[in-house]
Amino acid sequence: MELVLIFFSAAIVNNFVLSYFLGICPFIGVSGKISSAFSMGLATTFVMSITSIVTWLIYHLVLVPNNLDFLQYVSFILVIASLVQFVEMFIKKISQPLYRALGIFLPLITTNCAILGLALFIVLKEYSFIEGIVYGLGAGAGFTLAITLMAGIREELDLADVPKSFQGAPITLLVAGILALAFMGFAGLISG
Amino acid sequence: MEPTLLIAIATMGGLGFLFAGSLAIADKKLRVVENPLIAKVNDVLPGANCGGCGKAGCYDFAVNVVEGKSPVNGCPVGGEETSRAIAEIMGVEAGDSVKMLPRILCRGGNSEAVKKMVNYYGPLSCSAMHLVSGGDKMCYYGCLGGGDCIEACPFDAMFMNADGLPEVIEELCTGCGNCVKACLRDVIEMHPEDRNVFVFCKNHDDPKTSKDVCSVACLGCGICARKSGGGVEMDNYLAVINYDKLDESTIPFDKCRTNAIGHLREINERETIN
Amino acid sequence: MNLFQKAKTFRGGIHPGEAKELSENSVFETMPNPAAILIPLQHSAGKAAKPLVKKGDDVKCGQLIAEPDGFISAPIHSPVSGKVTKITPAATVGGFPKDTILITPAETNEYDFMETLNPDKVTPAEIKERVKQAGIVGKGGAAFPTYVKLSPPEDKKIDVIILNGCECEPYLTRDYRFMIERTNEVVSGLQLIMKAIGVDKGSIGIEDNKPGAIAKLKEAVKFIPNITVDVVKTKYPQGAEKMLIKAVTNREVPPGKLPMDVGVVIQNIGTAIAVHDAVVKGEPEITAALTVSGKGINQPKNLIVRVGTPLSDVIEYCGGVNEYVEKVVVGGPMMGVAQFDFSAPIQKATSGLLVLTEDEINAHEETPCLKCGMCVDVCPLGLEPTKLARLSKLDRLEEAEKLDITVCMECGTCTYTCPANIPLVQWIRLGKQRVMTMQRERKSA
Amino acid sequence: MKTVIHMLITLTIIGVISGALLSQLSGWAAPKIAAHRKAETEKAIFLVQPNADSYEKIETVDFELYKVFDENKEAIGYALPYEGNGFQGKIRLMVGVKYDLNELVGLEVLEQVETPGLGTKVTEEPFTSQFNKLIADPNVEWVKGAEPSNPNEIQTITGATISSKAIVQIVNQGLDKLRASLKTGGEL
Amino acid sequence: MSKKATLAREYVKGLWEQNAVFRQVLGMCPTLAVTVSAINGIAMALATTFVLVFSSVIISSIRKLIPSQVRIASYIVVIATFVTIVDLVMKAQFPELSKALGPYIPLIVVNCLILGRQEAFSSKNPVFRSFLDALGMGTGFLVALFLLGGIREIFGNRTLLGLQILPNFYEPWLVMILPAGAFLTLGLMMGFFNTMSQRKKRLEHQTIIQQHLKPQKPALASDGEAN
Amino acid sequence: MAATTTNPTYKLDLTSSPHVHSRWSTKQAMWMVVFALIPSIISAVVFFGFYQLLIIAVSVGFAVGTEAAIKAIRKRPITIMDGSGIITGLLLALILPPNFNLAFTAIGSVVAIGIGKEIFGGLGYNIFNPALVGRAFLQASFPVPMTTWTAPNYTVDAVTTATPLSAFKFDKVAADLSDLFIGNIGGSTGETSSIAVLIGGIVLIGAGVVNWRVPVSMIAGILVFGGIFYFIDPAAYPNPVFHLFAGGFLFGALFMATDWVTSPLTSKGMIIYGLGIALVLVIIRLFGGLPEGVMYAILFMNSFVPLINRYNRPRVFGEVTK
Ligand SMILES: Cc1cc2nc3c(=O)[nH]c(=O)nc-3n(C[C@H](O)[C@H](O)[C@H](O)COP(=O)(O)O)c2cc1C
Ligand SMILES: Cc1cc2nc3c(=O)[nH]c(=O)nc-3n(C[C@H](O)[C@H](O)[C@H](O)COP(=O)(O)O)c2cc1C
Ligand SMILES: Cc1cc2nc3c(=O)[nH]c(=O)nc-3n(C[C@H](O)[C@H](O)[C@H](O)COP(=O)(O)O)c2cc1C
Ligand SMILES: Cc1cc2nc3c(=O)[nH]c(=O)nc-3n(C[C@H](O)[C@H](O)[C@H](O)CO)c2cc1C
Ligand code: SF4
Ligand code: SF4
Ligand code: SF4
Ligand code: SF4
Ligand code: FES
Repeated sequence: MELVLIFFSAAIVNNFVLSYFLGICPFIGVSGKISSAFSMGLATTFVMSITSIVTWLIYHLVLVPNNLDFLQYVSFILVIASLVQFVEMFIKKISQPLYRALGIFLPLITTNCAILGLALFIVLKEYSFIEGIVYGLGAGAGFTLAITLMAGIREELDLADVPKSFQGAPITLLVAGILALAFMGFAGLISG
Repeated sequence: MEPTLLIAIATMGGLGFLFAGSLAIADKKLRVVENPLIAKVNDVLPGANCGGCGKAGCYDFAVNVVEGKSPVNGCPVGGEETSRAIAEIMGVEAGDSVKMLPRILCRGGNSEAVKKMVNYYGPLSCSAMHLVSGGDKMCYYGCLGGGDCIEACPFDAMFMNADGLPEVIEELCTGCGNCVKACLRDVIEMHPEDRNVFVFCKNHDDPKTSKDVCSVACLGCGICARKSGGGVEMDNYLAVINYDKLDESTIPFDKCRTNAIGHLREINERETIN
Repeated sequence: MNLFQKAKTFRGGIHPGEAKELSENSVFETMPNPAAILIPLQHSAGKAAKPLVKKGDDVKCGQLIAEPDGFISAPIHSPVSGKVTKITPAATVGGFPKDTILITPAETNEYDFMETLNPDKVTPAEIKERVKQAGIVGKGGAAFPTYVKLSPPEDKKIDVIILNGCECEPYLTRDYRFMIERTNEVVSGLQLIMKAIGVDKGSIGIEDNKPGAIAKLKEAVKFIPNITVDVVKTKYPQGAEKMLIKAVTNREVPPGKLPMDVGVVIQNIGTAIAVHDAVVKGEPEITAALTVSGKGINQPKNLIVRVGTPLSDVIEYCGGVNEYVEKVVVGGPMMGVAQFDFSAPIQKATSGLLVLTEDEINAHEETPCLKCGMCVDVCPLGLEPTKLARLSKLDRLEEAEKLDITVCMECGTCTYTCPANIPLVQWIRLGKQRVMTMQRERKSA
Repeated sequence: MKTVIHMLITLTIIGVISGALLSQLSGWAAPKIAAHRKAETEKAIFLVQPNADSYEKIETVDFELYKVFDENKEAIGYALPYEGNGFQGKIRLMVGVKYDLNELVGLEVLEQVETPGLGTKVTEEPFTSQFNKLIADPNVEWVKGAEPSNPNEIQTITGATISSKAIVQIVNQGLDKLRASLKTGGEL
Repeated sequence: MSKKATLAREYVKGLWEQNAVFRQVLGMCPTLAVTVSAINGIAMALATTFVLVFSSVIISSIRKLIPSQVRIASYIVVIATFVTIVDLVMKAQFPELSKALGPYIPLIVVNCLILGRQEAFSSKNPVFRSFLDALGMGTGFLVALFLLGGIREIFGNRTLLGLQILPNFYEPWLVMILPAGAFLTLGLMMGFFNTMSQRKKRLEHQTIIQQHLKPQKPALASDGEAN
Repeated sequence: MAATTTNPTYKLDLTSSPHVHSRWSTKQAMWMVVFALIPSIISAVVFFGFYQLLIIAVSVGFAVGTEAAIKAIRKRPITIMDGSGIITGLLLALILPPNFNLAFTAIGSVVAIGIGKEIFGGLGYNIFNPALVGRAFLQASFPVPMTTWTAPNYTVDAVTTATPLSAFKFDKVAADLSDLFIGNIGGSTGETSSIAVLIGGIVLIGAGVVNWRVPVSMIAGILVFGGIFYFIDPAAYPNPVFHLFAGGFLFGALFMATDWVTSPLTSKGMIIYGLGIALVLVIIRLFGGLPEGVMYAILFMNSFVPLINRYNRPRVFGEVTK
């Protein structure tokens, strides 16, 4: 039950994008098409789950025992970047279609603060190994949900008469704002 | 040295080594030879890797542009400057040495072209109007004035003048040719910048009908073609210029009763003076 | 009829005001020769015919004056005796000028018809040949050369011929009058078509708002066991071939396929009459039957006119238009073409001439789409008109293609319903054409 | 191969430099950060126990707890940091209680993520001062939209009932825990 | 890219023309997250600028030594090192601020603005230019964050930099300091600035058209805007 | 050419087919909704006093004014007479607490039209229900006034000013069903009287303006989802019928979830949408921090509408189901 709560809390109530403002750049950038948005979401979820595993291990097996807390950022980001690169290679090697669907998004994800944010939150919230993974999955699911919803909306807006100066990023932000208002309905759902 | 320092150095050095190693392998195994254009386009992009173009980062966008899958103006971050730069790269590489500009070869605006006795209701788009009995002008060959070309221009280089005919702003035009593709009546053609003589009409009607439908139509009388030595040919009641053979001095411009054949620049000058 | 049995029909559709009362009781009148006859070289789907006469030639009524050019094309016969004045582009009811043979009629008609055939003895091959020579085109709207339909490829097994007596378009009463006045010829025409294709089953589909025609036809086929009269629900576009086939046989013609792919050939009532006349009377297609109606015309009528008669003559014959005229349409109000030039002539498949007034048109101001879904609800083909129209407007052809824009039959149901009054069909038609061009280019590339 | 070595060397060197630099800096910063932390706790303890003069951390329980003394070095009560769920997320507070565990002397919210301007009112006066001299026997209770009528009641904040209730609940839970360990562990 | 801009321009362009937030839509996360008040915005922007400037200088000076394959990795490590420095210094010297900016300081590491500048500029330009560019970008970031934080603080809390500037009868709009308010405000601001620059462009366009317009024969006025 | 050419001397209409149209127009549909809201307006006045009319006036006035102003700035035709802005204003007023502050009302109205509608291009293009965007903005900005309920005029027990849902959630007091039905309870001005709402709703469904699928699937959804929890623990969870009549459920189901623009296109989509709203609502009401959630549930599902539309295409005639 605890794990389920962690998952939903990360996915909906405390959605990374809509209430923690993490991963906004890809959220605005890659939400133009449902298909790419969904792939981006999946890729992010994938990287998030891997990140939660690896950074947890690094933190608890290397940094904490050696009192190297201060190397958190440097080591996390290096590990994430190398891992993403590795995964990209791997996917490219085993499956071209999968690479085209997911792989090309991976470099974008490296410079996505949701990933590093996730690693830091897991440390901050003192999650256990399993909890950390579930949290990562939940955050990924939440990101996927938010970005796919946004992409659906933006595809619809492509057909709309949005004032020219509001097209693109501004309207996306405004929609995100309204979405955030709507997600407030879930406030107090888990922790209340 | 204190142990923390040592461990820190070891950790970071190790991680760096690991990463460099993995990249080295990646580099060895996955190198692809690419079109040099891609790098050129990539260079003028902002490099933000924001994905705003809908592609997975700047490089992917560059690949798509070069492959013709993304529009030159697809990068929202770089804005117009970048679009222009890309358009130029793509254009130059396409091998054009002389700048090509679109010319609008119809001068039957609202005050020249005769209208049908109808009120047209519906979308004011040329192609949609054309579907409904060819729109509300009597001429079935000329500009419909719906502005599909203007809509299609990614650089805002066209506007509709008060006579209901599109015009090109040469300074803003990149010569991308989108307007030509957009015009269903083939009224717009790309020509080298310095080309000056044109037949400003597309009407193939017989002389009588031509006269009935538009006051500036090419009537098809053939006077201009007669002594041109193949520089002007008649194609089903319409004078068509063969620029390879054209010798301007053989054309009796003042004999054309509707001024359908004439000079582009002279006309412009006359107009700015007035 | 079983009261508890729901009339057969299809999903979607609408029921616009029928307005048939204006003309449904007026008996066919035959209009005299006009002062000039204009015969466009293209009457049918497919290629235009090639003229066989030239300026100054004398022609007889029924004489072949243009021969088909290619497989899907139909010959043309002179509807009157007279002199060819010229061959030139001239206005047509389609809105675009087309090459046209102009004939000045002589005082009297000299007939040059084909020999008559005995309907009981005629062979299938003879019927087909006759239909081809007579230049018969489908009267249901698309003017598809009928002999093509009568010659399905070997591998298509046809098992039923459906006569389309729905006349689902408002105002039009031509088929209704045919069924009332020439009941037996309708049946005979159907039998000839069945014989030509070698099919043993015939059906006549009629909407339940035409009880008179239903009764007469039921009476006529009482002793013909292989022909049934199928009553279908009154609903637009019940007469569209896919819809009628669904209602009568419960078969669905898949997108991009033809009726013959599900074993059906479907013909209009008027086409059956034309087949009968060609075989039994030897008469080529030189007349058209049409309904002249609408609140803007002084005397609504059902007329038989010579092909090539200008619209202006027809309007005059019906007492002219009154002051409320707003729009003149050739064809039905749902699929017809608005006219601006009354010199355009009646063609072989012209089924109606409507003079509409403002309150009949019921136009409202266009507003943006409200996404009410009504167009989606009523589209008989299960398309999303609002999406298609917007994609077409934005020239996003690949997406439109994926949403099956080419399936649309331009029935107009969606535009009729749309509360926002968006010209959906116009946009879709444009998109359809562009997608088809794109597909052709793709194929040739 | 040359590039590979080049790559390896570059990145390794950058890593080494970074590691060295940071470890030196951290050596400077760590004690200061620890001091800040300690000062914060101290400040909170004296806030919730205004009469305290000194305190000591109790190490015999498995949760954080401070025993406070007045200037006569007499134990006057405890300062108990405790946390629980609020409206949006965790609330962490410090509660000061008298030695008999029946009367509260102060409350300070240390961390919270409640809605600014709404739930955050629980960190401010007059809400927090209600906990001064509040009787916690048997438990703290809350009333809504009315003046408290019993000595163990506080009034919730309009529009932030949930946050207010959460505070009460955390206080009660903390006290329960403290009472339980007193029972088992005897005098602390 | 061939023409060399003046040094002054390298600085100025970041302020507005290529403003990271309003124009390039970069570094959105900290922009949205920390701007509940002007002071937070300023602090965040200063921290970011510090990292940006130093890493730009370092990267620009060693740009020729780094093989392109490990470019990004090296940049990230450099950036992360500076971020850690900022973080440690802030925690040690300004504990209050460090608390307010919470987890967003470490996220400067992945602020696309910084990496983007290294990729697009520092890796190709000499040290001083990179320094100016980074400073300009940082200042632009500061302007953006201050504006956003200021507006949100004024409407959401009646105050600017802690000073009350709206009267008491003004009921603060709580939403402004909530996530939703951040999105809405930034969206509206961006739209507003776009409108402004588009208006300018349209005016320029209008004048060009005016120059091109023929002296008109009496003609039917036609609406240029197709449906 | 031949002498018979007697072309018209009057201008004819030239349009694409079809040449006839149904009687429906945007304007008519919109005014029909306004008409159907009259019973709710009356109930608002009856239970909460004439001041509510002032709120309505301010709300409608600012809504229409904002729309006109934005259209003017954008140099578009001013379309306020299509009635959609009026509906937004009216609905917003009817979902505010009684005696709400007029300045806040105006803010809500401006936000509803400005951010909820015109930013997207105006009528027909918005993704979210404008009136609800306005209300959500107010709820987030002014939570205290937005949850301050005045008792209705005819209440016997003057103390209970809380809404039935709030009372249930925080104090476990269930309201009387007949009061719920008539509307003699605390709550937003227009939503309390179920009977008035139902009259208007039935008019709309009967006239064909509202597609029955949305309200019916919402009602079915809440009875089922609410029923499941009631069945599990009747003491902790309210009776599903209580869910149905309490709060803004019916008002939302009949007037707001049914907004053409922000609800799905296809019949199947509408049912998914309705059930989705009901599910989210039950979750919020039973487990969330807030007592009521119709607004959030509808807004939340609004954001799914593009996806619902996209993955619920009607079956193309003759196509074998994919
Ligand atoms: C929307 C629509 C409505 C139609 N309505 C009728 C009709 O009412 N009666 C009819 O005979 N044909 C109607 N047709 C034409 C039929 O689909 C079919 O083509 C015709 O019956 C074939 O017969 P024909 O080849 O003899 O014309 C309609 C077609 C469409 C697309
Ligand atoms: C290219 C093409 C080939 C066709 N071939 C046949 C055919 O072989 N047999 C047939 O029954 N109908 C054929 N049709 C006719 C259509 O099925 C349809 O009856 C005709 O287009 C008229 O339809 P309408 O009157 O419903 O508009 C063909 C149509 C087209 C466009
Ligand atoms: C935007 C928003 C923020 C809220 N924040 C809080 C909060 O921080 N703390 C809280 O207890 N309730 C919060 N609420 C919940 C409501 O105000 C809830 O109705 C209230 O707690 C019930 O208290 P009342 O009965 O005194 O109105 C929030 C609600 C909204 C819409
Ligand atoms: C049945 C129906 C319901 C409507 N409901 C709402 C509503 O809940 N909120 C609103 O702002 N507008 C409503 N409108 C008006 C209009 O559709 C709405 O403002 C659009 O969303 C504006 O684009 C409604 C209109 C109709 C026809
Ligand atoms: S579309 Fe291209 S070619 Fe045409 S005017 Fe615009 S820039 Fe020039
Ligand atoms: S030039 Fe062509 S596209 Fe442009 S307005 Fe004229 S007809 Fe339309
Ligand atoms: S015109 Fe096309 S889209 Fe519209 S209802 Fe008919 S078939 Fe459907
Ligand atoms: S019927 Fe009209 S308003 Fe309704 S969805 Fe279709 S196009 Fe839009
Ligand atoms: S700053 Fe770009 S994703 Fe967060």
